[in-house]
Amino acid sequence: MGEGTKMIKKVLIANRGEIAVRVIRTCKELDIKTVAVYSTIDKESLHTQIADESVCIGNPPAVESYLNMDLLIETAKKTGVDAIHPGYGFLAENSQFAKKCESAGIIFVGPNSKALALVGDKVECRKTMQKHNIPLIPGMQSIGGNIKEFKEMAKKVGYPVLIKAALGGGGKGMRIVKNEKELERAVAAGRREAKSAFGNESVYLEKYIEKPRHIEFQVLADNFGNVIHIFERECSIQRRYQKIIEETPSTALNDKLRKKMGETAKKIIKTTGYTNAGTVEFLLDKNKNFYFLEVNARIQVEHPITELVTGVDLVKQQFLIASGEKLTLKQEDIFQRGHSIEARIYAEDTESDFLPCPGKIHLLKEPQGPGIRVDSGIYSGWEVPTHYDPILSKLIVWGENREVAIKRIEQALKNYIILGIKTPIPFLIDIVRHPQFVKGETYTNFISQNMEDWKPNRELLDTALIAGAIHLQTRLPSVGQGMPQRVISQEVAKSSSPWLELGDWSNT
Amino acid sequence: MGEGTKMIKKVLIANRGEIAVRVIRTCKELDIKTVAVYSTIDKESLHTQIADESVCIGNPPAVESYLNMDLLIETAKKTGVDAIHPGYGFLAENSQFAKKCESAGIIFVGPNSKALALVGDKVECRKTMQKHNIPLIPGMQSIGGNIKEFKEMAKKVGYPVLIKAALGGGGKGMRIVKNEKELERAVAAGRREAKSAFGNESVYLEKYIEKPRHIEFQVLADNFGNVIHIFERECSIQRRYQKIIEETPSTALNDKLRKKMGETAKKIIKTTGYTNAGTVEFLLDKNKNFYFLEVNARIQVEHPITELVTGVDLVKQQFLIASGEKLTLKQEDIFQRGHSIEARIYAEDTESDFLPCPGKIHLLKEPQGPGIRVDSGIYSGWEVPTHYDPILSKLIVWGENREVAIKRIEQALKNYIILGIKTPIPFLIDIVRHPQFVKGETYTNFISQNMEDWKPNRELLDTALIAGAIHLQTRLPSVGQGMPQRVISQEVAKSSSPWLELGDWSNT
Amino acid sequence: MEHRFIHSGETYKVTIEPKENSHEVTIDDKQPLQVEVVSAFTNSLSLLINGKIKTVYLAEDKQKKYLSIDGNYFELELEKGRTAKRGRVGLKEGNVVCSPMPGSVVKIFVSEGNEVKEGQVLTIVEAMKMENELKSPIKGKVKKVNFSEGEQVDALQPIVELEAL
Amino acid sequence: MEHRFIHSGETYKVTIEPKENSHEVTIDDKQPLQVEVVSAFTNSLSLLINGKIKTVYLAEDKQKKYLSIDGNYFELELEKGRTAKRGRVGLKEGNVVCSPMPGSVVKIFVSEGNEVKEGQVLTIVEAMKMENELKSPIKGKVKKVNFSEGEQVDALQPIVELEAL
Repeated sequence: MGEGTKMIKKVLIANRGEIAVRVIRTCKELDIKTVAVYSTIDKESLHTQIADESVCIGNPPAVESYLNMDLLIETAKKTGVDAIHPGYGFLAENSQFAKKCESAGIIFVGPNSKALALVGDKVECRKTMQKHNIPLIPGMQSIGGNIKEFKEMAKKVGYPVLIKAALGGGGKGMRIVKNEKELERAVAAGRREAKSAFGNESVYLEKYIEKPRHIEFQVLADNFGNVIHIFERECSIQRRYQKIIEETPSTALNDKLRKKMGETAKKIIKTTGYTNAGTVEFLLDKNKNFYFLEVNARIQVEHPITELVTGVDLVKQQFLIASGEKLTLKQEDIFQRGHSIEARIYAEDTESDFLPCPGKIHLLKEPQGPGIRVDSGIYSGWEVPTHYDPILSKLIVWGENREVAIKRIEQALKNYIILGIKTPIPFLIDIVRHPQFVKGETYTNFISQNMEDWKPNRELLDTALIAGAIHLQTRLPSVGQGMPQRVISQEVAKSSSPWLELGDWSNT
Repeated sequence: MGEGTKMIKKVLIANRGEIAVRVIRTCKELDIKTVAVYSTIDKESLHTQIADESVCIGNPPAVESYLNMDLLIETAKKTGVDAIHPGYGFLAENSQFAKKCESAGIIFVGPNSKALALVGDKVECRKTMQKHNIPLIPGMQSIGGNIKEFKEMAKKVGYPVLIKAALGGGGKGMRIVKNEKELERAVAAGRREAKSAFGNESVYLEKYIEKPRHIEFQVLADNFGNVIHIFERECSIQRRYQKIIEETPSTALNDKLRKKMGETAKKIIKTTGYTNAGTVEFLLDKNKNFYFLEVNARIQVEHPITELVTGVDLVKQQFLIASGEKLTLKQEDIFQRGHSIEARIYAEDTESDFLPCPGKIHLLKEPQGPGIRVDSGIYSGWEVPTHYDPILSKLIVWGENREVAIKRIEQALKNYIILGIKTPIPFLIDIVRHPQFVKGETYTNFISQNMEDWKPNRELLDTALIAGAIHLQTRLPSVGQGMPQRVISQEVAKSSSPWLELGDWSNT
Repeated sequence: MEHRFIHSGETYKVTIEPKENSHEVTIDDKQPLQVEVVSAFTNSLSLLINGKIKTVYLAEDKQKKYLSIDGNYFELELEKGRTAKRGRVGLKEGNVVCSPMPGSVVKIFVSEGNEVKEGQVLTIVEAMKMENELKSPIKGKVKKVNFSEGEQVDALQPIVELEAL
Repeated sequence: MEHRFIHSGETYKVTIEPKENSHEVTIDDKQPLQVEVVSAFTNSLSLLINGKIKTVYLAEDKQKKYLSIDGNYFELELEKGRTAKRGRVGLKEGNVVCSPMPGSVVKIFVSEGNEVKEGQVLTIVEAMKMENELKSPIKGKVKKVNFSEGEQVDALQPIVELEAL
């Protein structure tokens, strides 16, 4: 702690799920008291159970709870917190909310509202970047107006084009459009999604660059003009324009390019007057040209891979910076060791076009062991509500190199048991085993290119049917109450010859 | 892989519990097939379930199964393995077994039998060390004979003295003796324990150094004379002469001393012709003099803290060296980042003098999140057998510094739920919160000095009684079969006012 | 004893004959398999099937059994549950468009009597913050529209009913 | 409704009165507490006790309930189980020396009629690879020795019975 600064003592986490749990964990280590907020349907969510205090803030629809700025500020005042941590999504990148916090004398654990307004408005942000000679993808310089304007720009930059929400991220409101026929509906759908997700329907259009890699740089900026980057993350594996697997380091960067992109990221951050943790997103094309995409003005879903490879606790840094601390980390102290991969576990049905698929988690068993981290917001018996982002948890591995990390995440995914709802685990296993992934041939079209006709392996269906039938047939008498029970039938006990040889188990 | 060497393809793990699970996990990452062995009582143990093959090798008593050398070799041949990994304990440091493996053309994943015989015989080892001017604790130069000999040496070096088994480690057969009256019974008990644990009753006597720290250095030595150390572990927190909390780096070393001890460790290893992974144990006294204790010729229980701080996978290195690879790691490439602490979770009753306390695990819920690793050999529903070492699992944390690591392990221990058997978790929490531990004032007498009158906190007994009564009263109807069930009673649902404020939860 | 499970719309017949030390299990008309139960807990089974061991994690509710085996996930419906699931069967048969998850109907593009092409977007349902377009599985005519824009819809409730043309 | 639990040899009486929105719980003769069940799963309960929330993990078998609360561990015996546990009670009362865990009797130092001092080692039991000395809790006389060296012993079986002097 620097002298003269006052560390945050109590914080309200204006979020839910795994990121609320993640933030609360760091707070416990920093002796910061936590207030969780929850909508009525989240009363039994994990984040409400582990916080020091939990306050109900309204009905399930996010606009009536997690997006209700005035109620959140009021709750913050009532519970006597110094600060609000917005997590990601919801109000994390809402400059109006950051401003309301500032006005109420509550620290917003994120960027200052002015910088947030600038980087949050992608069109404004692009203009600023253009002024400072940051490379950009060709497209609209401002929010699109009527459909004619969209059609003209699309013709100018050439199809395919991308429709994007001016506010927010995560692929919401984003639409790729292959020809003019599809354009009008895509703009309308993008606007509706943008409205519903971010409360603002502004969208714009740009050239869609095919086969690019998504490379982003983590940055930290304190309130004294010090900016460092904490290296890159590659997030090229996406479905529905949402990242599903991320890794660091990227196989596409060498030290020279890494340094150049890192310095550009820092320049972008300095240009915008940005503070706290943020991420500068780039597209990298086949010829290793990179284009600035946007600044993600929040802690990212994929932040743990950076933490595992650099040893920096990003949430802790957020709190230190928000408390008014100077950065004690120097650029030259930050280095990458080993390789980290994250796989996102969503409640979704891979076979049905990744449709969200809520339900009850009947059994949860998370993987353990060397190099494995699970950031999770779920537990056995919990019912995943339909109202929010379907992310359940994140599996993150570290290995001494990429090869080890890939092997490790494959094994860990196989040991990640979630029963009762569909998740992409079988799909994720097949991605990390895919020869193109193993080779590092990862572009944002990876899924459509390599996994388009993916079907789950059904080799073990017979085993499943056998297990189901045996489970029905040997239904165990209920001893105790719902506890794990062991029954070995007489015959089985007798049959276990000392030389019983058990066949291959894990390699089918 | 170097050219010309042949990587092990299939290995038999001559062990059980968490270390067997740990070894199997690395094998899966290295594409090495695994054969688990189990005694009849271990048929449902975790290690038998995750190996590629599992073979029953006899009755529960270890001498009839895990210590049955000939049967293990026979099983290795029948299952067609290249190698045997002995884990720790059991046959890990038995040079006769290593020799039998060598004779049978099976790679013993550990030191060569000659070096193993030398370092395993502590008395012989001391003689060698003396010859090479390695600092030693005053005491017997050979195995003690009759009680008179013990009495004379004790008088010479002065009480208190220590009785130690010539073979083995882990405090088994070890006895501290405060005066001559206690000597005879201690020698007899030490011999019996040594016999039962290692099959050899030889014990010897040395000066007991009070208030020392236990500092050990991890080393790796290949078959080509290359030796590196991978820094220290401090294991001063012990009860019953067995480590219970370990950490690295040690707060007692500065860079100069660290280097000196590391170089001494390497010299010891070179002197003995030792190969593969090993640990050189030292006592460090108040004046920073260090004395060689012994070489632990195996993978250690506490190896994960080294892995988390240096990024080296020690089990992987064991396999590479055993396969005949040259070390590719160079001394100058190895560095420490951050701080790691391990807490061992035993089946034992802290209140009853740490007596082993087997039983059935009715519920297991292991902690998750940033910087947390659990190496575990247990699962919900499993019954801990009485026949073996009572270690259940290890909780290992990494933090950017010692302060963070301590906070983290405290939180993680609080979230480590094992119901049905007694474990030292409440005791471990109180250790890591103890001001002397936080200050780094850790000596091998830490427990007797600071925790002698430890009693579990009973503040929450009322809460437990309330929960027990409510659980009885609201016994849920059995829907499905033993699955987690959620029932919120009518009244509760009604009562949840939107402004319900929940009080302090985690800070009592 | 015979059991019937539905998996991805297909019905499977599983017959179990207890033997002295094991079970003989026959799936449909395939070769019988020798199955030994190595261990059985409430939520996991270790089975020795023709000499190979498999650990299966499983849970159930009234409709289904949920299983995970070595990274593979299966949902098996008990056959008696079939009638309750008409909606899904209807969806499969191509004459009803159901929401695959609970959500709210954002947009309905068709009304009774409209002719629609295969693949034409009929309605948009929002769930978990994502918009999901539901398309017509057939060329046909709209027989009935059961919801209006803004209404909540449960999983597998038919939103649009169609008639093949 | 009244429940009785034994914890560390002490008996506690817990009375629950259902109220409109909560339960009123009284432990022994202390002040009643207002308790609301926030959530109840098979293995965990969230309770709101006098305005503070506590998450309790719990499991049970026929004899006991096992609870973990914020790093603290409790075993509560149901009172009816008490008679079955005479051995432990005997141990506590000082006239019987029982093995606290299953193991094998390595050494017996006394025989019937011997006089023993408080703290004198009577027998050594080996369990989980550790030798454990069992000492006399009292000054007394050996009434009976129930095991010989080398024999297996279960948890809480009396090995040596004593008579106070």
